[in-house]
This record gives sequence, structure tokens and C-alpha cells, in this order.
Amino acid sequence: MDRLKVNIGNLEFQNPVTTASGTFGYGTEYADFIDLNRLGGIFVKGTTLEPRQGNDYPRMAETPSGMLNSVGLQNKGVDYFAEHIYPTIRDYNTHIIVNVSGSTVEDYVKCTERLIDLEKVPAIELNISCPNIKEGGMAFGTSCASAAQVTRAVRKVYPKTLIVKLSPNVTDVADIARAVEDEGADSVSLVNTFLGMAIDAETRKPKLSTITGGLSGPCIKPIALRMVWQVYNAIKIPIIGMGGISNTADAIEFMLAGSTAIQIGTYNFIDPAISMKVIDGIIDYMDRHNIKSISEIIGKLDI
Amino acid sequence: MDRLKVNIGNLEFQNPVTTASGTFGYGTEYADFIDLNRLGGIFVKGTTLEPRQGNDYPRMAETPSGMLNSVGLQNKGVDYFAEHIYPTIRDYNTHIIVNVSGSTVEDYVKCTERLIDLEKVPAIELNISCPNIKEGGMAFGTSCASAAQVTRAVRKVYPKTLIVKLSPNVTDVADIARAVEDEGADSVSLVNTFLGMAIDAETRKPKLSTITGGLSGPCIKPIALRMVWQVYNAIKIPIIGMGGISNTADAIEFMLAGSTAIQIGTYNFIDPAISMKVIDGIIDYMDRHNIKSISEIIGKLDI
Amino acid sequence: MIVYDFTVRSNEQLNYQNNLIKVTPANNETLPDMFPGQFVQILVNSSPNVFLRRPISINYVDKENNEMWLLIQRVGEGTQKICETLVGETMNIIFPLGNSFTISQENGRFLLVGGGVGTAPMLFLGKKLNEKGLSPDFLLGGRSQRDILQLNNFEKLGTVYCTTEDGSLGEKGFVTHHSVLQNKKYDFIYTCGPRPMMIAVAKYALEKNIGCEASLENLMACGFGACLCCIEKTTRGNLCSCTEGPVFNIKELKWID
Amino acid sequence: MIVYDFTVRSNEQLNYQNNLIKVTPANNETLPDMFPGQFVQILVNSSPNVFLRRPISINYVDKENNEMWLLIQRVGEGTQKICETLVGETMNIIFPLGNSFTISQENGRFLLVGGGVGTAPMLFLGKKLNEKGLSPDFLLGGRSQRDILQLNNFEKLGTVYCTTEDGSLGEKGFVTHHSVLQNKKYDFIYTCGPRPMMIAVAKYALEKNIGCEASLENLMACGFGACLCCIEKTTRGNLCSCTEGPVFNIKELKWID
Ligand SMILES: Cc1cc2nc3c(=O)[nH]c(=O)nc-3n(C[C@H](O)[C@H](O)[C@H](O)COP(=O)(O)OP(=O)(O)OC[C@H]3O[C@@H](n4cnc5c(N)ncnc54)[C@H](O)[C@@H]3O)c2cc1C
Ligand SMILES: Cc1cc2nc3c(=O)[nH]c(=O)nc-3n(C[C@H](O)[C@H](O)[C@H](O)COP(=O)(O)OP(=O)(O)OC[C@H]3O[C@@H](n4cnc5c(N)ncnc54)[C@H](O)[C@@H]3O)c2cc1C
Ligand SMILES: Cc1cc2nc3c(=O)[nH]c(=O)nc-3n(C[C@H](O)[C@H](O)[C@H](O)COP(=O)(O)O)c2cc1C
Ligand SMILES: Cc1cc2nc3c(=O)[nH]c(=O)nc-3n(C[C@H](O)[C@H](O)[C@H](O)COP(=O)(O)O)c2cc1C
Ligand code: FES
Ligand code: FES
Repeated sequence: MDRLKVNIGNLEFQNPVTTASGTFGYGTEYADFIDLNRLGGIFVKGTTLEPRQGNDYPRMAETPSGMLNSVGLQNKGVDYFAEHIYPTIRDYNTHIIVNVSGSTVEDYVKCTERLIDLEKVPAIELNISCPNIKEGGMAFGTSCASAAQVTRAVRKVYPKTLIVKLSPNVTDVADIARAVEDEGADSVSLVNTFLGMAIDAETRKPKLSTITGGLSGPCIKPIALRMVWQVYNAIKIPIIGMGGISNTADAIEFMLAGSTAIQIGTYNFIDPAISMKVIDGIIDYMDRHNIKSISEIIGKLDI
Repeated sequence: MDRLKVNIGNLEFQNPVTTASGTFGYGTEYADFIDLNRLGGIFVKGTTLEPRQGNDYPRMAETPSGMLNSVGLQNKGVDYFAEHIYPTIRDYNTHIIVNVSGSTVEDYVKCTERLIDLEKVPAIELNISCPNIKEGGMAFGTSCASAAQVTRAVRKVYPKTLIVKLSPNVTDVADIARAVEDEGADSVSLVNTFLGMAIDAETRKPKLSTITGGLSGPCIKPIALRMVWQVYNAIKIPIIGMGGISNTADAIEFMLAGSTAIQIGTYNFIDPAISMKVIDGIIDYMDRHNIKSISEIIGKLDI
Repeated sequence: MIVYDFTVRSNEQLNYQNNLIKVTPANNETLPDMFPGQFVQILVNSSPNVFLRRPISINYVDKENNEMWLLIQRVGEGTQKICETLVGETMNIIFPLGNSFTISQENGRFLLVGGGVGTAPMLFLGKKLNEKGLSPDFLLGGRSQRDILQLNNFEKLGTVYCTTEDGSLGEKGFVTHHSVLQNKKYDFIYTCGPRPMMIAVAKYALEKNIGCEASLENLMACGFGACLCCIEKTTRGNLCSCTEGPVFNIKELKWID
Repeated sequence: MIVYDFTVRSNEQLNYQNNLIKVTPANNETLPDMFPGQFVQILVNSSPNVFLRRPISINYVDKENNEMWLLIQRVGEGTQKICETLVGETMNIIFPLGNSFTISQENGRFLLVGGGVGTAPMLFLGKKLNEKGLSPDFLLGGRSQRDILQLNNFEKLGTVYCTTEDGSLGEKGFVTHHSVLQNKKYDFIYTCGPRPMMIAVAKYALEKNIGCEASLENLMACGFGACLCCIEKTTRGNLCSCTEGPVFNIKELKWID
């Protein structure tokens, strides 16, 4: 299926459909539902230098066409990943991309360094946009200077494909995208979750233990799509677009707006086989519209 | 019903339930459905110094739990309002608040000046957050300096209650709120619409003539609620909260997060009598929770 | 304008994509006066993908049975869900909305041109003309025979001409190619259907200097003048098609060139 | 774990707020092995207000009829819509999910304590114990007589004790106040219900040094270990209650003080 191939820098993806960090575990959670080898790539769980217990329960609240989460990067740390998880997933015939998170620049760098030698991890996604941790996280993604700083530091040590994941909680996402492009990022992915909040009117309490959390799902799609479009018009490096994708049309829309690849996140919870349906749907779309290579439609919004 | 009264500066509202600018016409559009005299207030259509034809069709796209609009402030100008519309609505027993929009500081000032003498317009809402006009509009609301500048200029000429409507399309809405508070605003209202976009995958065309438009409806509620909470913790002047309110619980949540009054916008399209249901629902809530005065719950999130 | 819960009295699937739904006020109130060209806004609360109400023309008012008829074409999830409503279930509806066709002439030859589900308001209009003692001609177009709806009902009200794109009923081609337009002279034309069809009809009417009204189907959010989303460019500026329309005299419209 | 469309075979309203729904795979596949304590994730696609699936315990598996039973309490729109599903309609379900109650002892006296709709998994568990030749006791609690569900079914599997808050059935009060807890000695307790009830049961078990498992109902987004939203604090750290649970040995739980 060469017609589905897309490239992020030097890295070729067998198709543009990948799954979003924090919504797809390490892939294995979905092995019963789909053939993981068919995915363009898997962005695994947010990984930090040290193990993290994450935030207290409750961590989830349903919202209109979406959900809030405040998981807070619960993970066993990069060493555990490299030693115990990586070996169990390295043989899937798809790209395993680690979402690197941290509280300090040093955290990011050290965590990244630990991943360089993992042969089947051809890229990392620098998460400078997690709204659910107290220090660092989203803060790095909300100013050009700090986004540039952490990108620069990681770029220095990481020779493989570097994707920087942008926060939507900013006035001008294109500015931030330009800043990380200038520091040598190979790609940007967007959007991470929007900072949101839910309250139980009856108990008067916040629904999340952390008061605020990250909003995802179809509700955010129109804003995410706009941001991809703005970034596409501002930078030259490829974009991996996401935010509420729940069907083929959504995926196509993100590509028309300028995404080279797309990630499916929250909707995997609703339909664990959605990624396969979107791959099939894209093939069908290409047939109907007589499209030879899916890369033809990237950014081809007809205006 | 004294227990429903709330105050925005010196201005008393008979209850906290008002309707949002641009979604409620001049009130009269709803006269068949509800008793307008029961409303806390009516924020009438965005009004500009000169008449505006607004943007081209299509101006609307449905999205998950919400909609995009790019009306672009179609209105007949402030003179027409004062001479022809005001006389037809001045006798309603509720506050008529004009939403003042413009492209330059001078526009805002001149438009405001024309409204000072309208006896039954006790307040204006300065719209520095409209995403649907090319010049000015949202730009004023996305930097502290420009938000301060326009607030200062209008404050100088306007002796009545000055409400400034904030844009959610910013990194730190509390910063902007502080800036307009410092310039003497009596209140802030938030949020205006989020800049979003919709594409028709089949035709590859944007669904709005303007490519991007403003997102409103229940989908934005979690983000709007978070912003109200952040602003509540940053300023002392009262807040008028909105964004996706579609039932009593939503209204209560916005008040718990720190809103003194609330506005209902898009949901009026779905249920034109929603404002009355929310007023009744608030009374019921107060009875069930033994609340003497609704102002007791403002900002009383239990954390 | 009022908001009522209606009870579905019957729901008939007419073909592969159209249903005829007859509803009556759940509280048994007598239906208020309604006029051809007016429409209603239906709440769809059984789908996560439908947020706004759906505008649907008043197809017919059966005063005797206190029923309103709605002719629905399933094009997306909203209309699909409406068509899935079961007999006995309720539907929340805002109505009646919009202006209506004007019947300015006491006599004369009227042609009512409908394409696809755009024939919906034509039935009600035909009935109104009948009541005034007039017998209009109908020109109905569709892709194929099965797309021509309510033929029996129309035939009771006047002479019916049809075109289908595949020639399976009436003349083959588009409505504006029908020979009746060459052979008969009309004093007034009413039209509703896909925009390209209405534009073709309007062009014909302008050429022949025949009065003509068209009912537009612009995208709507509210349906009652509050949102300004449904505007149409006219000689009087941008007008709301939900309050100043959906029926416009084609001379006011700026849609041609 | 698989995703199946199920056909609703029957849907019985048991009282003012509970339905018993029996479903069978739409494709007629034989149901896979399932164990008491496991749950399913039901898709609700008939409401604009429900986005996530809804976790529901497996109430019973009727192998003979290839049916899975679901006992639903209508507490919000999701469960309301599930209960409105008509016989013959389909329900999309991910199943079976989670771990299950452990039946480590070959003999002994088992007490199964359920509160409200938390009795749901107890029926399936009771049946499994029966199959092993054991006859457990059941202690069922509710507000009132009408809240005690499936009494007939339970009575077939063992001795049933009840408490109701208003005393309308069995002893008046909470389950943990029932005299059977003073009068009989148990070797193992299983419990499912509102958290305060389960905590009280757990305290009792700890005091008496009786082994005890509780089935938690933490809020879930995915239900199969992908989101990490449903965690419970345990002696082994934060564990997903959808994969490492919903059943936990109470000694692992950190919920008491
Ligand atoms: C005044 C008025 C009267 C109408 N009368 C009828 C009627 O009697 N019977 C009937 O079946 N339909 C009628 N319509 C059209 C009907 O409202 C739409 O088909 C319906 O809203 C589509 O909803 P959906 O959820 O099924 O499709 P969606 O999923 O919303 O849309 C499906 C496709 O149809 C297109 N579409 C949706 N609405 C319109 C529209 N208004 N104009 C053009 N394209 C559209 C969309 O862009 C999309 O491509 C009328 C519309 C108006 C404005
Ligand atoms: C493993 C598991 C098994 C379950 N088994 C059953 C079962 O067999 N039968 C049954 O009727 N229910 C069961 N539940 C609970 C059921 O999932 C919830 O009641 C349901 O999701 C509520 O959805 P709703 O849309 O009706 O209510 P919502 O509108 O979502 O909520 C209504 C109210 O219920 C509260 N609520 C919702 N979910 C939960 C929860 N999980 N725990 C506590 N409070 C909650 C909300 O906070 C709100 O106050 C189970 C839950 C879990 C996690
Ligand atoms: C439960 C949950 C956990 C998440 N964890 C992470 C994470 O660890 N790292 C990260 O970069 N993004 C994380 N995200 C954000 C998603 O990767 C994605 O950016 C976002 O959800 C928007 O896409 P969606 O609407 O398709 O879900 C998480 C999202 C959810 C819902
Ligand atoms: C069709 C439409 C037109 C609007 N026009 C204006 C406007 O003229 N001025 C303004 O300040 N806000 C305008 N808004 C924004 C609303 O007042 C409100 O801030 C926003 O819709 C969020 O609230 P909601 O989700 O309850 O609709 C408009 C919104 C809609 C949907
Ligand atoms: S649809 Fe809202 S004004 Fe016409
Ligand atoms: S509900 Fe997602 S991990 Fe348990």
C-alpha cells in the first residue's frame, strides 16, 4: 500500500494513522481489538525520567462530546520502559514513538538520552504541553522562550526524529511552532489537551482531584483543526495533527488543514478499532476521489 | 424574589440569568417564547459605530455539541439602534445592555458615547473578543496592552457600568482580566467564542466563508468554566460567566466557579425558553439546598 | 411562533430515502394558522452528532385531523433520526416559522416547480390555491421515478408534469427542459428545490418576464431571526432567510451571476 | 476482550429504577467464558449527553440460551438510555472486562453482601459457587423492599438475608447491622455496592479476620487499561480498577482511613 505512505522528516510511516499518547497505553492494550502492525505508528504513554504515581482519583469527568482527564503522567519511568516494556513491543511492525515528559529541561534531556539506543524507537515526541502536572509540563509549551529552550537541549542530544507536541492553551500557537522549528525540531504534533474544569453542582466540588484537567475528544476538534491550519501556514516542517478525530472524515480534514499524519486519542476508548476503520476509510476516500498518494492532500484545503 | 438579586458594581440585576450578545437579537425575537421581563438582563446584538453587512454566507457550521459562526457583527449601526430599536425595547422590565464592538479605539469610544444618554441602557459590554472581523475585534482582547488601551479610552467617556468581554483565545486570561480591572472596568464577562474551523472533507472546502469562525455551545463549557475560575482567583470585580450553558446545573457551576451573573448564548437556539427554565431551576436548587440568597454561592466551589 | 411537543401519528417510508411523518400536538391543541412556505424546527435529541434543530417545510396541514405533515429526506444523521421516530413518540417542534408564498393574483395560470424533497411545500401551496378556486400545474423533478413523491396527492390538486434524469417517469432531463415550459404560458411560478434547479427556473422566469418566488434552504442555526446565520444577499441587503424568507421574490435575489 | 453487537432479547422493568436486560450476540456466536466480577462496556449512541461507554457488571450468564444478563439502575442519562433499548435492537458491547472474584477455598461458608444494584455480580458469583457444590449465604441491602432485586433468583442459590433502611423487608438498617453477622461465622465475604457500605463490610471482615473481596465501581473512561483514569490506591501503588480490578482483596485497599 505505497499510496498511504507519508514522511515525517526522514522517517517513513506506512500510513498516516497513528494513536495518541496516553490513550493507547503501550499498544498491547489494544492487541485484542486490532492488528497493531497495520498502524502508521503508536505514540506510547507519557514517559518520565523517574516513575510517577500520577494524580489522585478522580481523574476523569465526562463532558459534552468529550472528557477531562488529570492522569498526571502515571508511568514507571524510562528505565522500566526500556527494560521491561520495550522488549514486549519492539517486534510490532510499526513505529513506536515515546512521548517524553518532564518537569525540568534536565529531566527531558536525561529521559531522551535513555531512549536513543532503542533501535525500534525511531522518534520521540517531546510533551511540552501536559496540563496535568504541577511543575513544567504545559508551562514549557506556553511561551516561545521555554519551548525553544527545551527543544534546543533535547535536539542537542537526540539524533533521531524529534517531534515536539504543542499546547493549544496559547494565544498564538504558530509562534510556538516557529520557535521549535527554529531549534531544529523535525516535526510538531498538535494539539495536546485544553485546560478545562468540571464541577458537580450538587456537591459543589470539582469533579477532578486536581480541580482542572485536560479536555479531549470531538468537542475540541474545531479548535484543533484551526490550530493545525494556522501552524501549517507558519512553518515548513511536517505536522502531526490531532484533537477529537473520531472518523475518516475527521482524519481527512486534519490532513487537508496541513497534517502529514494524524493521531487518534480519546475516541479509541469509545471504539477500540477506530484506527483500523479510519485506515480503511482513507483508502475508500482515495478510491472515490481518485487520489494516487495520500500525501497529495496534505494542506490542500480548497480556499 | 429578592433572593435572586445580584449586583454588578452599582447595578442590581433581578436575577443572575441573562442572555448573550449575538444569540438573542434585541430580545423581541424571543418575545413569543418567554416573558422577557423575567430576565436578569439582555445583552443585545454586537453594535458598531457604522452599519455592517457582516460576512458572506455560509456563516454557520454545526460541530460536536456546538457550532461555529462567522456572522461578523452584522448590524445597522449605533444610530439606528438608538433611534429605531431602543424605543421598541426600552420598556421591558429588565436591563438592556449593549455589546459595543469596533475596529479601532476611536470606533469603540464613539459608539459608546452614543449610548450614554439611553436611560434604559445602564451598562455596556465592550466586545474586545470577536473573532469574526478582520480588523480589531479579537486582537484587542488578546494582549494586555491593547485590552487596557481600549478599556481606558472607553472608561474615560462612559460613566455607567462598564463590562469588558474577554477572549478565551489567550494563554492567560487572568492577565487580561487584571489589565482591564486596572483600567477601571466594573466587571468582566467571559468567554466569547473560541476561534475554530470546519472543513467539508468531500468538497475540501472550509464550511465557513471566512475559513475560521467562533465556536460556542456545550462543547466549550469545560474550558470556559476553568477560565472563569482562574479569573475569579485573579481579580476583585464581578464576573459574568458564560460558555455552553444549557441547563440549571451549568449555570450553578459557573456561579460556583466565581460568576456573579451568567449569560446563556447558543442554547437559546435549541430551546428558546431555556432562560426561564434556568431561572426556575435556580429557585428549585436554592430551595433544595436551603440557600437564602443566590449571591451566597458565588465562587463557593468546595475545594 | 410556539414550541410544542407533537405526537407522531404515522410515519411512512415512501422510498429508499424519504419518509412522510404526520404529527399532531401532544396536548391536543388545535393547530394555529399556517401558510405554505412556512417551516418548522425539529429537535433531534437522540443523537450525539446532532446539536442544532433541523428546519423542515410544512408539507401539508390536515385541519380535519389536526395533523401537520412533514416530508423528510434522509441526507444525514439528523434527518435519519427524525425518520426513525416511532408512532406515538413525541417530537419537539418550533413552529410556524418564516414568511410564506404570496398569492397576489386572484386568477391566472400558476406553475409550481419542485425538485427532490423541494416538492414538500408545493403540496400545501397547491392546496391553498385550490381553496381559492385555482387549479395550478405542477412540474416535479427527480433523479428517477422513485424520487417523485406524493404524486397521488398532487394529481388531486392540478395537472402534474414530471421530469426524471433517467427518464423513468415523465420527460427525461431537468425540470427546466420540460416541454410544458415551451407549450404553456404561466402567470406566476413558485419553486423549491436544489439551488441550481431554482436558479435555472428563476432564469427562465426572468427571461419570460413571469413573476416567480423561490423558497430557499439556507443553513440555519435558530430559525427565528436571532442568530443571523441564514442570510441571503438581496437587493435589500443581507436578509435572514428564516424570517424575511424562506420565500423570496427572485427579483430580490442576487444569486444569478 | 472483544467488541460485539448484541441483540436485546428481553428488557424487563423490575421496579421504579431498575431494568433487567438479557442480550445475546447478534451474530449468534457462542458467548466466551466469563467470570463473576467481570464487567462490560456498553455504547450509548442515542444521546447527545453521553460520550463514554458505560461499565456494567455481568449479572448472570445463561449458557443454555447463550444470554448475558445485565441489571441496570437508572441514575443518569446513560443508564436511562440503556434501559430504553427495545427488544430486537442492538447494543454494542466490549466484554468481558476486568478480573473476577477468586474462589480459592474448596469449601467453607461464604457470605455475599450486595447493596442496591451492587447485588448484580453476586447472582453470577452465587451461581458459580453453586456449580462448585457450595451454597453461599446472601446478604442484600436496600432502602426499601422494592430495592431488593432478583430475590427469587438468589433464593435458588442459597439462604438470603435482607436489610432495608425502612424495615419493609428483612431487618431494618444497614447490611452491616444484620444479626446474621453476629450469629453465623463465615470463612469468606464478597461484597459489591456503594463505597460506604463496602468499607463497613471490609471493616467487619478485618475485625473478624475473615478473607474479603470487594468489587469497586470507579469512574472509567476506557475500561480496558488504556487511560489510567480508574485507579485505586493500593498497597501495590495506583492500580487500574478495570484491569487489576474491579475486584480487590480488601487487604490491598487503602480506602479505610
Ligand atoms: C427552510 C427549510 C426547509 C426545509 N425543508 C425540508 C423538508 O421539507 N424536507 C427535508 O427533507 N429537508 C428540508 N430542508 C433541508 C433539511 O433541513 C436538511 O436536509 C437537514 O437539516 C440536514 O440535516 P442532517 O442532519 O440530516 O444532515 P447533515 O448531516 O447536517 O448534512 C448532510 C449533508 O447535507 C447538507 N445540508 C444540510 N443542510 C442543508 C441545507 N439546509 N441546505 C443544503 N445542504 C444541506 C450538508 O452540508 C451535508 O453535506 C429544509 C431546509 C430549510 C432551511
Ligand atoms: C465495574 C463497574 C460495574 C458496574 N456495574 C453496574 C451494574 O451492574 N449495574 C448498574 O446499574 N450500574 C453499574 N455500574 C455503575 C454504572 O456504570 C453507572 O451508574 C453509570 O455509568 C452511570 O451512567 P449514567 O449516564 O446513567 O449517569 P451519569 O449521568 O454519568 O451519572 C449520574 C450520577 O451517578 C454518578 N456516577 C456515575 N458513574 C458512577 C460510578 N461508576 N460510581 C459512582 N457514581 C457514579 C455520577 O457522578 C452522577 O452523580 C458499574 C460501574 C463499574 C465501574
Ligand atoms: C487519558 C488521557 C491521557 C493522556 N496522556 C497524555 C500523555 O501522557 N502525553 C501526551 O502528550 N498527551 C496525553 N494525552 C493527550 C492526547 O495524546 C491528545 O493530545 C489529546 O487527547 C487530543 O486528542 P483526542 O481528542 O483525539 O484525544 C492524554 C489524553 C487523554 C485523554
Ligand atoms: C451566532 C452568534 C453570534 C454572536 N455574536 C456576538 C456578538 O455580536 N458579540 C459578542 O460579544 N459575542 C457574540 N457571540 C458570542 C456569545 O455572546 C457568547 O459569548 C458565546 O457564544 C459563548 O456562549 P454560549 O456557548 O452560551 O453560546 C455570538 C455567538 C453566536 C453563536
Ligand atoms: S437561522 Fe438564525 S437568524 Fe435565521
Ligand atoms: S478505565 Fe481506562 S484504564 Fe481503567
